[in-house]
Amino acid sequence: MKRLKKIIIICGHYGSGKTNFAVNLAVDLRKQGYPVTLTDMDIVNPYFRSSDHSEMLDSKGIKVIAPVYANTNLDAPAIPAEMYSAFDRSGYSLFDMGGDDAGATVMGQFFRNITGKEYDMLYVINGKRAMIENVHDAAEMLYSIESASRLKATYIVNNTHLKDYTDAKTILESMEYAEKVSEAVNLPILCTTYPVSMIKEQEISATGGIITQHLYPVEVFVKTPWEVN
Amino acid sequence: MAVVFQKPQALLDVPFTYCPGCTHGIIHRLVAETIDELGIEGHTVGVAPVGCSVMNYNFFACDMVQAPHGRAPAVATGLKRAIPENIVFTYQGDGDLAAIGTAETVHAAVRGENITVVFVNNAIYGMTGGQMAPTSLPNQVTQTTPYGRDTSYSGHPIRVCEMLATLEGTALAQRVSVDNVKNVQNAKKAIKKAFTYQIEKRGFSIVEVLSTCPTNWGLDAQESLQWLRDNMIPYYPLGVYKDVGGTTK
Amino acid sequence: MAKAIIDETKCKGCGLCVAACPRKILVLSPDKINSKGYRPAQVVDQSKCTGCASCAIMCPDVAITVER
Amino acid sequence: MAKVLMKGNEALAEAAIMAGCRHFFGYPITPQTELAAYMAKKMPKIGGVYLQAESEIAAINMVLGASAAGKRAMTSSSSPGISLKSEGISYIAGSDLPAVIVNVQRGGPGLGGIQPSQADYWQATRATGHGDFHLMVYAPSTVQEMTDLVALAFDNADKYRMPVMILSDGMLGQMMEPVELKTANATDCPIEKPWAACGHRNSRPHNVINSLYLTPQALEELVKKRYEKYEVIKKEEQMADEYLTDDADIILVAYGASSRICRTAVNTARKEGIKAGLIRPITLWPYPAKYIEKHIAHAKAFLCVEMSMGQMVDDVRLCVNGRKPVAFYGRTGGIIPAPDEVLNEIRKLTGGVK
Repeated sequence: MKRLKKIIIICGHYGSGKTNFAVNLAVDLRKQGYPVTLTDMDIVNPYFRSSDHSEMLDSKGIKVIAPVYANTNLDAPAIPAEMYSAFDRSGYSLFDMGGDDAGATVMGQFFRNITGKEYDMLYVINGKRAMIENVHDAAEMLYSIESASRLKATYIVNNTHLKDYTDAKTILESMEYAEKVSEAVNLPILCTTYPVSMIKEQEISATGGIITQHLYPVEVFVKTPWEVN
Repeated sequence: MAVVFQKPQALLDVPFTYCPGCTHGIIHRLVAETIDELGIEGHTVGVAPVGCSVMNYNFFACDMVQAPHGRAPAVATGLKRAIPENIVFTYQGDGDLAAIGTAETVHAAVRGENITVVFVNNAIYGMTGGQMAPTSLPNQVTQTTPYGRDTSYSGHPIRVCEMLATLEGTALAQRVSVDNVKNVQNAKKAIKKAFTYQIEKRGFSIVEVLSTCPTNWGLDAQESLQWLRDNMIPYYPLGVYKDVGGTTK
Repeated sequence: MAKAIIDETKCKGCGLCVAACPRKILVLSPDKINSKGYRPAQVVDQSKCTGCASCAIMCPDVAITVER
Repeated sequence: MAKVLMKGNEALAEAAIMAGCRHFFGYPITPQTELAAYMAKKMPKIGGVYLQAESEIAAINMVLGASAAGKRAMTSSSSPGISLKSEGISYIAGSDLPAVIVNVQRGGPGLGGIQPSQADYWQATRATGHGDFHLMVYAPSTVQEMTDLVALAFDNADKYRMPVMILSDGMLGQMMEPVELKTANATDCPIEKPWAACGHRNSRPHNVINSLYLTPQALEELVKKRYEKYEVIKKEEQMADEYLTDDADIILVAYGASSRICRTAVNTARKEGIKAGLIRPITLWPYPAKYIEKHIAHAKAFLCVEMSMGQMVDDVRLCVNGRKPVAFYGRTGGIIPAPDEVLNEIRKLTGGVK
């Protein structure tokens, strides 16, 4: 996969799989030996957020910064002081933004902290996700995220999946969707993910289709409480 | 000889349940005459409040919906948004509109909800037997202000038209009275204007009608009208507080 | 020649019409009680009626019809 | 239609639209807000009405108004907001109006918290407002079921002229699952509503929508008539899902998110050789008593699992009526019981009945 800038912002539609991708990327970068900070910027969503995985991330030596009341019973979007310094940390600093333009709006206030710095903003898409499953909507969504966050995306991450129904065909077929979105918004595709616990890379090639994108295996961290290993 | 005055068609031939001399009956008639003159009965839906006039759904010939206490403007909002070509009015008393239903009233006006509100202010809770209303006057004796309304303790009366006139969504806010023939005729004009504004889609219109409660005021019908003139009109001056289509006080 | 016709069955004897009549030709019946138990209003001198409808305008029970 | 991923709240909203709902009156509260946001986005595009009310009280009364006008109307909220809506729900029931109300439950009482809960079972099935009345209550447990039940809720609300509640919870509302939206071609007034206050158009006597009855006799008669209708509903509309119950010694009873946990626990128990099964009520009112009745003879014990201190367990006990032991396990405050915790309870019970 292409080498990314030190500041990595992950954005996308609600439920496109931003959080799961962010956690995977953080774990990978840490494995490569870099210091990694993962900031949970989602103050919109009450559940299923990257800070849910603090313990695991912590154990791997990844620093997690979360909103003050994340995972509590209080519904107040308070930004901790630490978040302001997250842009100046050594190593990789990942920001898991909230979904949609609503979640991206939170990023707007950090505009000054980012100005002048190099960053990558990854737009996570899922071709099976209602409301962005057509290319036009996926493009519109990116534009509203960009305008709310005052930042420009640099790559597309094709994170198409259908939870338990995901198979090799789902992944292969999603590449065409990703190409179209890529064309529509004029951004390169960083990778196409696949859930490594469910599908092997060979199975995707075995479908007979042409793999045009970098395949990136992801573990499924974001789970419901009844999904046990 | 021609009939120059008779019961309007929009009133059913059902005797009112109000006390003798209670001016609800006059106000009902003005609403019904308006509906007749505008020819809108077939597509008018009224919303009845909780209070003495709760049963007005039996009196008006148009379709009627009875609302929870204070919620008439919200119910009317639902009716109007469901069928915008219908004419929707609420008929509410002071407790209903200006105490429990303050939020619903204010926000219907805030939205410029295209409905007409007929607000009957008689400065007392009639239905429950004469308790303090939000519009009860300073020092007014009621069942729950037995020593007179002490404004330092129970607060001051609320002037609804003045308050709603400050809102952008209000098209018409006018206070009238039904204490004499001339005022009744003015009240009629105001009510008709309020309905007309709805037809013209101008937004929220409210006509506050100063009214009596002989039973709970402890006065006969004529004394009640005099009390209204002497006490209510000075506190609640008649007039147009907002009119998007004309002169405003 | 005008006429105020009072529906005695609807009248509650509140007297607002009596007070409103500029010709003072209405009274509450001194000797009659209607089915509701009220003394209904009545016109004492129909010939003086101008058909101004003041009585009807003030009647809270819509009990008066006026012809002219 | 192909499967797509949807959040439970979005699925509820889209399903309502597909069921012909064009009038939605909302007010924000976590964890149901996506439902309102979805409606706000979608309704203007399809000529429908999304209106953010000034309060939950106003929202439910707007539903009352739109429903009185003959339209399919809906509102949604989460626990504290449902308390505010209870006045309007009672009036809707008392006026024989159809309406669909969604409760995406969170922890309570009071402000409680935003994490998922099932502590409004009593409120939904016993007293969603003052007076003698019932709501039909549907409890989905998957995102797919959320969509299917919304259409059924609208149909039954119209059929029986009564309010129907979708009792969901924060977990189901927030999570994503693949869902297949069934194409529907419903209009916003799929059935004749001759009772509606939509303006008589000078072609019929005036309609009155009202819950006030002057004499106690008249009111009693009407309430009794409603209760006759409720008996029909109890007979016709009970719904539950059964999982491995036929030979089960231990029958778990759970609805919504906790039933998902129980299913996992049942699977693990089976692997351990424990004959566990699950009855998952889909209607909470009418309570699916007949599904429990079927298994009283062979079951050795029942275990009711809830995200509350024990509310539905009352209904299980009423059904079982002392014939078999009924145990309860619950977590509350916004905590979802873990499959292992439930498994432990199953083990305890089998130990006890050996």
